Amino acid sequence: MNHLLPLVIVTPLLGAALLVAAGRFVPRPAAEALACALAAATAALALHLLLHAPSPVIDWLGAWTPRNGHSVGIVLHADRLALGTAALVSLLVLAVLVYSWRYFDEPPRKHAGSFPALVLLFQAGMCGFVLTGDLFNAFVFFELMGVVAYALTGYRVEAAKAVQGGLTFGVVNSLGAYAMLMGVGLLYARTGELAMRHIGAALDARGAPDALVLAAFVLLLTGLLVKAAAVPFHFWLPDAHAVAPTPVCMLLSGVMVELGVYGTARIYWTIFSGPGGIPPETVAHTLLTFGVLSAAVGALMCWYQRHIKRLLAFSTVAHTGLFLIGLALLAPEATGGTALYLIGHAGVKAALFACAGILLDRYGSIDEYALHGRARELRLTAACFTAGGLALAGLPPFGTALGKAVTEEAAGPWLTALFVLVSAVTGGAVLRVAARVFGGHGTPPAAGEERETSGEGERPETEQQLTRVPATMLAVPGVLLVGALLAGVLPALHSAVGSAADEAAPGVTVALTPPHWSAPGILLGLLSAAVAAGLAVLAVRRPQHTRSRHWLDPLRLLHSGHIGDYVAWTLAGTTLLGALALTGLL
Amino acid sequence: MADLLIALALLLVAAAATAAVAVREPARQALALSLLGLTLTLLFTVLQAPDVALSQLAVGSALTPLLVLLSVRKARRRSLDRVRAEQQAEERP
Amino acid sequence: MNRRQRLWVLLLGLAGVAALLVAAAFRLPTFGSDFHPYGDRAVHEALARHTANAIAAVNFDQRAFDTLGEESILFGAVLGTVVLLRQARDEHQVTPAPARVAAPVRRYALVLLPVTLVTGLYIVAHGQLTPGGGFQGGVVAATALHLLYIAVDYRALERIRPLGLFEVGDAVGEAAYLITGAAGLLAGTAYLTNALPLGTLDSLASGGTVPLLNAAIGMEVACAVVVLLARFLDQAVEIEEEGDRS
Amino acid sequence: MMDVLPYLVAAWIFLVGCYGLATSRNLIHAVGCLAVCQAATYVLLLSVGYRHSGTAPVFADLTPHTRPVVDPVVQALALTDVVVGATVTALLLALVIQVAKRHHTLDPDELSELRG
Amino acid sequence: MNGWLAAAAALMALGVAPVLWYAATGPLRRRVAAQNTGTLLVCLVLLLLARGYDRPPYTDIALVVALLGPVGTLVYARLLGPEMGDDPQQGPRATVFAVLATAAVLLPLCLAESPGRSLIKLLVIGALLVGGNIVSSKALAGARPEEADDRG
Repeated sequence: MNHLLPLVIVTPLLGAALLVAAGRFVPRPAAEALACALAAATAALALHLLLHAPSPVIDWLGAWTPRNGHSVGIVLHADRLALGTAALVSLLVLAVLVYSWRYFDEPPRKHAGSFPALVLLFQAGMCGFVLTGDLFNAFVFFELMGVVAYALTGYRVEAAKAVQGGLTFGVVNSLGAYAMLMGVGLLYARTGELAMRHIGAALDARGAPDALVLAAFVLLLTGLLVKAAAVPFHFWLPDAHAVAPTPVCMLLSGVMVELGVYGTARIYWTIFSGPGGIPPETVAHTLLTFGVLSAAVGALMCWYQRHIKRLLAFSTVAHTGLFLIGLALLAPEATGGTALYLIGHAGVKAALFACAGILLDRYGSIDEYALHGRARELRLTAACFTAGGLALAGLPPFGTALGKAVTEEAAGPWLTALFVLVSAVTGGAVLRVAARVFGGHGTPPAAGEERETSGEGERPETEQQLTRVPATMLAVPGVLLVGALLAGVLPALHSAVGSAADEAAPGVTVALTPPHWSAPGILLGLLSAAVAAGLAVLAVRRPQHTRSRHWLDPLRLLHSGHIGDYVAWTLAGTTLLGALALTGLL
Repeated sequence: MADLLIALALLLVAAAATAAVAVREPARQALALSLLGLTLTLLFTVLQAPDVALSQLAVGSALTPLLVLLSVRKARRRSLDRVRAEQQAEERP
Repeated sequence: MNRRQRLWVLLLGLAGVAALLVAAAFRLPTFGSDFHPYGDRAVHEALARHTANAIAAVNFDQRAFDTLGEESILFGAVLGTVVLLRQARDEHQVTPAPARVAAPVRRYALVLLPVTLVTGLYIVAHGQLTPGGGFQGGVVAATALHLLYIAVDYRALERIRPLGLFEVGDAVGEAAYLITGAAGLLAGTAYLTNALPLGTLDSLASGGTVPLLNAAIGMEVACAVVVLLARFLDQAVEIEEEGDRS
Repeated sequence: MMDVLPYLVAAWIFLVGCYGLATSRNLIHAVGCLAVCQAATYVLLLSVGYRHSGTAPVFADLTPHTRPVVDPVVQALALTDVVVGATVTALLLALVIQVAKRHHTLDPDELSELRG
Repeated sequence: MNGWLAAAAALMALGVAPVLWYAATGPLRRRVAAQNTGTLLVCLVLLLLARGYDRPPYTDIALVVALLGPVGTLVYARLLGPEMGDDPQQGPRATVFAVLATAAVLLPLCLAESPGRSLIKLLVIGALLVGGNIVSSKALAGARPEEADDRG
């Protein structure tokens, strides 16, 4: 059964090859049906292995099983956390393929299968990155997922912002990937191994960490935090996610960014958590700093957006910050909570993007002000969007709320306040948009400042502007929200997530209580949802006045769209990372 | 002797990389990049990596500069065409 | 940020990264050291599997899964380029005027074309024996075709280059690699297992599945490079925007 | 000096590439600088795998165990890296072409469209 | 100490290094010419290295340089022709130097080689180098704006 594990990666790859080879000869529906079938098959395989194979599933590719503890091959090392993540990725890919079913932009001439083929390659890259236990192989799949994501972001070549966003995304992420590869090189030089576990063991055998281990840690983390869009590595994300085609946004914000957090956890746990790695307190305060920065900056920037997709993108920055904090606590309970939070967030964020996509395709605009009151007729979309906003704010019993509550419990009062505030502000921003766009509440705001990114002048992504919303586009956000809800109410899922987290995190010997609802958790969830609603009401009621200056302007101006700025910030972020990690070693 | 060769190749690569960054006009940069590819080929050969040297040769000294040049040409042609179109538009009325 | 501010942030970042890398450099094993445990094992296994070129053994046998990922990146990038450089709705194609090429250049390029093609195929075929392999040979072979652009002009190249076929070839090469790997699964062992007879060291048929995977890569790379260059050449030579030339 | 020179050269290439990338005035040049950054990774990997008076582990003309050989693994990694670099460059250049088409400029200073 | 390797080192220091300088500075036509000379020198260095390390398979790299190098120059001449129009023409010095250098390196190599496949390979490489260099120098000299501004 273990030998079936690589098929989770190979099936979508083969699907992509088939779609390209046959794309010239088959009609579009056939190509899309094939892609859906293969994504579903991959998800089924991942779930099957998750449920029925003894964990962890380990497969030495090419049958290069270790002799005397050493091997020359590549290992896939799938514990339940990894398989669960792969299943989540595959399910979301399936949702995205269904969402874009037939309605998404007409395919290039004679290339009917290219969009689904790219999505399948993306899926293979993400699954490969999650499942592999080999450091260089992780880099390869990291690059695969990157390369495909740049192409997908720029998919609508007629849109000026889309190609620019794709380019920025590509340059910054490639730089991060090369930094990561330098880190892989350093570790290989030190240990002469590439399998993550063997690297970790070799480091531990050598004794206390030195400058080389520190540098390797910082370089690897640079690559992963660029992907995770932690401030100040985050600048590419709003530029790319605001302009990428909606189905692609669902994947980028829903799972790809979170894989950066996953990778950070995986690399810390397997390589650097021993005595030869980086001391836990150091890792904790390093990740905590980046987490708090991202959460705060993401939430503030999210509140002040009027471009709806850009608003959602900044909320992803904020929530990734929260996930980083959950990881930084280095407590197994918090890890389980974060995992659950991540699952719920994937469903909610993808659903919100799906709703935003409906607005774009129906009205040809994605601007909060321009759409004021125009979408009153879309009642179901409105319901989904509002539910998504509440779930984002942490309203029980959504999975986001449970994950947040469990993480808060381990986090202490100050961080709990931050969790509540950040989820309330991001959820409130979404609710504000819902009240204005779907409800027509408040006065239509006057034209905004020139400095802002407005969402006007965007083109629909469908072949023509839609006159009615197709069932597939509406069903997908509905199903995703139900999924996020189930994540909060299924005790079986909670115990599964809990034991998966116990298994993945190092140093857990006794089974811990799985994530569960508690009275303070429910109260805090209700509180943040209420604050979110209050913020939205205040914002809608408050008379709009265009102020010439705002205290947040300096921060907003940093998001300049200038590649040079972003590269400079990435390097500065690496320096900050190095400085933080160094304080722990001295 | 081997060390001297490696040191020489390393210095050449460092110089070529610096040149590829310092030459800021893209078409001229393509030339510098192709020389960077050639010096890297030399370095990989003296580091006893002929396979990598061959790939670097095929990619770095032929493919990448060609792609850069074609991109430059496309971008130039665009602006050239636009200037021409504007001139014609001005002449017409 | 203005240029000055950017420079300050950049210098701060560069200083930090430089400190990090230099500090690490002095802690690395000294250049040329004898500590290569993985490398030694890899050479040993390559010889045990009768593959003369140990790098090819690592690439196509021991770490064949890396190569699979690498070829998928190439495949994805080419597909992405095809999508990104498609003829947009507001663009049209023009036929390029024939080029005038000096006679010696024409003769030289036409003589070189078959030589380069044969060299490319030679490098692919000897991948498991001597330096080279599917990737290197594939690129050289693909370059050979483009000598026609230099010898004659773009239209001549287009005539001998059925792009659709090359796109299919790209996909078939990728699929061939994936399916060869799956043969291991059918044999009841791990994916990408080298289950074929190994042959004798230093002969063309040695190394089991190594030559097969090598050939699949050669095919994919040659086709991919042709498709890639075609898209760039189309943009540079043929595709224009509406209203650009009135 | 020779003990660390290769590593220092790799660091220099990476830094100089980053500097060029951040200060670039032309996106095509920026993509070229990214290729320079990547060259640093090849140099680092292959330097790590070198062995004094070693030769390539290619046994077409060499009897095994007669001469010390260098590490084949890093060469395989570098090979993968070269391919990745070429494809990323191609894809980014394709995006640059579209940027030039849609924005009519390649100067990052004039491309600050996404703000706030 | 190995004479072949010493020659390779000398050629790198005294040949490739100046070429780098010329390819990065000055008028465009001179840069392309320098790049052309650069491929030739690199090819010669590679031949010397293959001999010096006593590894015949390394010759394949030199073969590929000899094939692709001049092709690169032809591409530059084709695509950069319009820009090189006003640059001063390069004298025949570079071509003469190229032919002489090739001869100076290849003659001893051929003499040291026993007759067989490797000798034929060496001769093919030499022919490709000389032929390629002459043709590409001609193409470079002939690259003029009106000719190169074709659309093909």
